[in-house]
Amino acid sequence: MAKKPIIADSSVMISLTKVKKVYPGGHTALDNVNLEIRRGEFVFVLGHSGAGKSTFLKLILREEVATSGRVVVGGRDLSRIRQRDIPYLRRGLGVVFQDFRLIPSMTAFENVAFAMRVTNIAEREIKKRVPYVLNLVGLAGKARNYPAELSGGEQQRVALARALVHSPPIIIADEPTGNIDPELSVEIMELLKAINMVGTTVVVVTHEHDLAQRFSERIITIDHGAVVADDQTKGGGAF
Amino acid sequence: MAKKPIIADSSVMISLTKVKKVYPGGHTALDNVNLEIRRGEFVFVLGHSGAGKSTFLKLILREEVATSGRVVVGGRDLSRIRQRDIPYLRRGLGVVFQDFRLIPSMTAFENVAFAMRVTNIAEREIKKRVPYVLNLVGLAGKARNYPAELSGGEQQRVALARALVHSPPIIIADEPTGNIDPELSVEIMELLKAINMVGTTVVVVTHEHDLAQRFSERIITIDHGAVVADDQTKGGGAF
Amino acid sequence: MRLGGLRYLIKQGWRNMGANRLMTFAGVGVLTACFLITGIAALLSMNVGRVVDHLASLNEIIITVKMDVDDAEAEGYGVQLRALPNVQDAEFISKAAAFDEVKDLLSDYGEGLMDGIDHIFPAKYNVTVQDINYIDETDAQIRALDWVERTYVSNDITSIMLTIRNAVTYGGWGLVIVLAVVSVIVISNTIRLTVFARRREISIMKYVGATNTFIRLPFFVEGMTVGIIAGVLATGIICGVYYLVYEYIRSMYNVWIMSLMDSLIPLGEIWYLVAVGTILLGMLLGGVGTAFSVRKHLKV
Amino acid sequence: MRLGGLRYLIKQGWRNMGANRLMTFAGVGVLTACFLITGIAALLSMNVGRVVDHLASLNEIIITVKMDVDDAEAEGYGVQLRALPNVQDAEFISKAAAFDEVKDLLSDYGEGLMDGIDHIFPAKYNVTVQDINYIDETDAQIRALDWVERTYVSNDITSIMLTIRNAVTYGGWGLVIVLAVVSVIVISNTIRLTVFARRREISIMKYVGATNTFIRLPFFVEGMTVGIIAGVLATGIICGVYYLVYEYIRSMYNVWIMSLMDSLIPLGEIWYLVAVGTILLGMLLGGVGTAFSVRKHLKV
Ligand SMILES: Nc1ncnc2c1ncn2[C@@H]1O[C@H](COP(=O)(O)OP(=O)(O)OP(=O)(O)O)[C@@H](O)[C@H]1O
Ligand SMILES: Nc1ncnc2c1ncn2[C@@H]1O[C@H](COP(=O)(O)OP(=O)(O)OP(=O)(O)O)[C@@H](O)[C@H]1O
Ligand SMILES: [Mg+2]
Ligand SMILES: [Mg+2]
Repeated sequence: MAKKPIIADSSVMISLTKVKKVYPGGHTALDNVNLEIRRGEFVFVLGHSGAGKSTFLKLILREEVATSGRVVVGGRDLSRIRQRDIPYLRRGLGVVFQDFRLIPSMTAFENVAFAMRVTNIAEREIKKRVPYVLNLVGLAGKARNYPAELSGGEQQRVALARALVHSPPIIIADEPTGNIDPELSVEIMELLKAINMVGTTVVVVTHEHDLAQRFSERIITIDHGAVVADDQTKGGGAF
Repeated sequence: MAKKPIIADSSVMISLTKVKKVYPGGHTALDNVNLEIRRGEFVFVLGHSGAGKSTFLKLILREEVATSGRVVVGGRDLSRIRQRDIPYLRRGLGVVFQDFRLIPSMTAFENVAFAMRVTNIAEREIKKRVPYVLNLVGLAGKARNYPAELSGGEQQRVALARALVHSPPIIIADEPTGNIDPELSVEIMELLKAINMVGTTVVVVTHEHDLAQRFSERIITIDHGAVVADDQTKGGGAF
Repeated sequence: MRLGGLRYLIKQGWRNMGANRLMTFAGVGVLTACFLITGIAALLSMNVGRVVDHLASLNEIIITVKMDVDDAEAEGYGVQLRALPNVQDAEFISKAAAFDEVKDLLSDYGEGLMDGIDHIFPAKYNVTVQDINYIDETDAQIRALDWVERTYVSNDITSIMLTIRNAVTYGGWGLVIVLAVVSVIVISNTIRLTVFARRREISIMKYVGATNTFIRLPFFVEGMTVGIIAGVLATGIICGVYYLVYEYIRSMYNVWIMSLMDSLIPLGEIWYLVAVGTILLGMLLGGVGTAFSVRKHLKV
Repeated sequence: MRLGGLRYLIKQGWRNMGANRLMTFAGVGVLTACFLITGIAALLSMNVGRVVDHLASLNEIIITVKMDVDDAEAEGYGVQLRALPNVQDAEFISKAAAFDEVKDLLSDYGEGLMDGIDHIFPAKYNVTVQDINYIDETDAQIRALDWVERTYVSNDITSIMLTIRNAVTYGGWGLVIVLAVVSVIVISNTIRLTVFARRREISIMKYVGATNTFIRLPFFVEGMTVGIIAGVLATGIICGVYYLVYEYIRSMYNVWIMSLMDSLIPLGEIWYLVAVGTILLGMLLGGVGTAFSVRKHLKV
C-alpha cells in the first residue's frame, strides 16, 4: 500500500517550459516562463509583491494548473498527472506556505506529525523525529500549543518544521523568514543550507535581498510574471 | 446615535504601568512593562520572535486583557472599560494585524469600506475615500478581488489601507512590511511617516532593524516579555 | 443610525445569503422540513379530532316513554328535553313508528310474527348530546322526568368514543408539541452551525470597531428572509398536499365518507392560519434565532 | 495501510468529535430527532394498522340456515364452511339460541311478547373471514351452498373498515416515507454544514500530501460514531415512550381496550427492530453521508 513518492531521482528536478498562468478574472500572473532547477541546487526567487512568485510555487505544487505550457516536477508532467497521484507528488515536496496553512485544531506537534502520518510512518519514529525537528527551528517548548496560541514567527517555524520533517527531496519555502527577526532568519537559512548540502533541492521565495545575496548560488528574479534575471554562481560566500 | 470615538485628545496616548500578561496555560508573555507613548510620536517596537510584541499590541486593542497592571489608551483605563464601549475604542485605532484579518467574503474594496461603514459614514464619502486609500498602497487595480485572489503582500496592503482609511488618531501596525519587498516597504514607511507628520501617533512592530533605524525617533526593544531598551531621538535622519 | 446605514445593513444581509449559498440552502431546507412535519401533524390532528367529535356526537340516549302517555302528549315533552343544557337534539318516535322499527328488525324471521302486538310498543325519543363527556349527567336529568319509563346509553360506544377522542386530543397535540420542540432543536442547531462557520468573520468585524448591533443586523435580516422563504414554501406545500388529499377523499363517493366530509376542515378555512403561523414562526425563529446565536461569537 | 495508521485514523475521528463539540452535538441532536419522528410515526402506523385489521376481522357474514334443516345436521355443515379458503371461523347458533337472542333484544318491550313463537326462528352461523377485502367472494361461495337460506354482510361496516384500513396503510406509511425523506434531507444538510465548517482543514491536509482515504477515514469514523450514538439514544427514547404508552393503555381496564390489547404490538416484539433499524441507519447515514460530503472539498 505504501506508495513511493512520485518524485523520480532525475537530475532536473523542476522544469517549466513556456508556462503561462491566467487567473479566472483575466489577470496574467505568469507569462512565458522557462526555467530549469537541477538536483541539489539552492535557488532564491526574488520579485516585487504581486510579481507571480507564489503562483510559480503553486504551479509546482499542482495547487494551480498552468493555463498553457509544461510544468515537470521530478520527471512528472503535472498537466497529465492523475488526480489520485497528486498526494504522492506533494509528499516529495516539503512546503512552507506564505500563509502557513497550519491545521487550527491540531497542536504544533500534531501539525508536524501529520505530515509524517500521511506517509504511513510508524508512531515510534514520529515520536522521535517531530521533537527533534521542532527543536531545530527553536520551538521545543511550544509543541503542545495550538496555532492560535503561537506568535506569527512561531507559526511560521511550525510550518518550516512540517516541511523538513520527512526529509523530502525538494523543499519549497514562500517567505520563510517574513515574520522572523534577522538573527533567527540567518539561523533558519543556515539550517536550509545544511539540508541542501546533503543533496536536497531548495527553492526559497523572499524579498530580503541581503539574505539572498548571502546564501544563494542562484537568484531568479521575477517581475510582472516574467523571469527577468537568472544569476548563477552569485553569492554562496557564506560557506 | 453616532458616538464619538473614545480616544481622548490627551497628550499621553498610550500608557502601560506594571503590566503583566500570563496566557492561560501559564506562559508569561509580558512582565512588568512600563511605557508611555505621547501624541504624535513615531515608535518602533523591535524584538525576537515570541518576545511579546503582538501581545503588547493586543493589550492596547483590548483583544487580550492584562493579567495585572494598568493599560490606558487615549485616557481610558482598559481594565475598567465597558464591553459595549470597546468598538468605539477600536475605531480610534487603525490596526494592521500580523495575520491581516481580512473578511474572506468581502472584496478588497468592501474590506476597507467596512471600517468606514461601522462609523456610519455616508456612502458618497466612502465611494471617494476608499479608492483613494487603495491607490495610496498601490492596489488601485485590485479593488474588486477577494482576499483569496490576492498575493501575500497585496493582502497586507489591504489591511494597511483599512487601518488608514478613517484617519484614526493612533495607527498600530504589526509587521506591516513582512510580506513586502524592500522598495515597497520604504514607500509604505514614508506613507506612515507622512501621516505621522500631521499629528497621528504611529506604533510599528517590525523585525527589520534597518527600517527602524532609518525612520524612527524612538525604538522600544522587547525581549522575553520585558522592555530592555527605549532609545529616544535615535534615527529620524531620513527627514 | 442613519437611514443609509440601515439600508446598507439590510442589503448586506441579502448579499450574504448569496455568498453563503450552502448555508442559505441548508437553512431554508431545514426550516421548511420542520414546518412541514409540524404543520401536517397539526392539520391531521385537528381533522381527526373533528371527525371523532362528529362520530361521538352521533351517540344517543334512547328514552322509552311511559305506556300511559299518549303520542300527542309525549311529543309535547320534547320541549322539556331540548331545554336541558347538554341536549343537542331530541327526535320523537311515535308508538306506531317504534312498532315499525321492531318489525323491520325482525323481518328476517318471517312474516306475521308481529301481528296483533302493535299495542305493546311504547313511544321513544332519540336524544343527541352536545358534549359526550357529560352524557351521564344528562342521562340522569332525563331519568328524573316523570313521563320517562327508562333510558339507554350505549356505554361501550360512549367509552370507545371518549377513548378515541382523548387519544386524539392528547396524543395528537402531544405529537405536534414534540415535533415542534424537535423542530426548534433542529433549527437552532442548524442556525448555530451556520453562524459557527462564520465565527472568524464575526470576530474580525469586532476588531475593526463594529458594534454588536451593526454585526447582528445583517444576520437578523438574513435569518428573517430565510424564515420567510421557508414559511412561504411550507405553506405552499402543506396547502397543496392538503387540497389534494381533501379532494381525493371527496372523490371517493361513499355514504360514510360523505358524512365525514362535513367534519373535515376545508382548505379555505385554514390556509391563512397555516400561512400566518409558519411565516411568522419562520421570521421569529430565523431572525431572532440567528441574531441570538451570533451573540456568543461577539465577545471579543 | 498499516494497522497502526488505521488505529491512528480511528482515534483521530474520535478526537475530532471532542474538538468539534458543537458539531458533534448538532449531529447527534438532529439524527436523534429525525429517528424519533420517523420511528414514532412507523410504530403508530403499525399499531393502528393492526388494530384496524383486528376490528375488520370482527366483521361477519351472518348465515340463516333453511328451516327444514335440523340443528344436528346444520351443525355438521360447519366443516364445509371452515373448509372455504377465506373463512377464519364459523360459530354455530342453534334454533333455540337464535330465539333467545331475539328475546333478549326485545326484552325492553315487556315480558310474554315472544311466548309461543320459538319454532319460527332458524339456526344461524356467524362466519368471520381472514381477509376482509375478499368478503364478497366468500359471501357468494357460501350462498351457493344448498342448506343456506340467506346471508347478511354489513356493507357499511365493511366499507368503513376497508376505508380506514387503506387510509392507515397508505396514509400512515406515506407519512413515514415523507418523514424519512425529510429526515435524510435534514441530516445530509447538517452533515454538509459540519463538513463545510472544516473545509479549510480538509484542504490543508491535501496540500500536505494526504490521500483522500486518509482524510476521509476519520470523518467516516466520526460520522459513524455520531450515527450510532443517535441510534442508541433514539432506540432508548422510542422504546421508553412506547412502553409507557402501552402500559397506560393496558391500565385503562375497559372491555373494549382489553380486546384491543391483543392487537397492540408489545415492546418485546419490536424493540430489536427499532434498535437494529435506527442504529444501522445511523451508521449508514452518519458514516457514508459524512465521508461522501467530504468529497467535494477534496478536489485541491
Ligand atoms: N493565546 C495564547 N496562549 C498561550 N500562549 C500564547 C498565546 N498567544 C501568544 N502566546 C505566547 O506568548 C509569547 C509572545 O507572543 P507574541 O505573539 O506577543 O510574540 P511576538 O513578539 O509578536 O512574536 P512574533 O515576532 O513571532 O510575531 C509567544 O511565546 C507565544 O507562544
Ligand atoms: N486566485 C487568484 N485569482 C485572481 N488573481 C490572483 C489569484 N491569485 C493571485 N492572483 C494575482 O496574481 C498576481 C500574482 O500573485 P502571487 O501570489 O503569485 O504574487 P507574489 O509574487 O507571491 O506576491 P507577494 O510577494 O505579495 O506574495 C497578483 O497580482 C495577484 O493579485
Ligand atoms: Mg506570495
Ligand atoms: Mg507577533
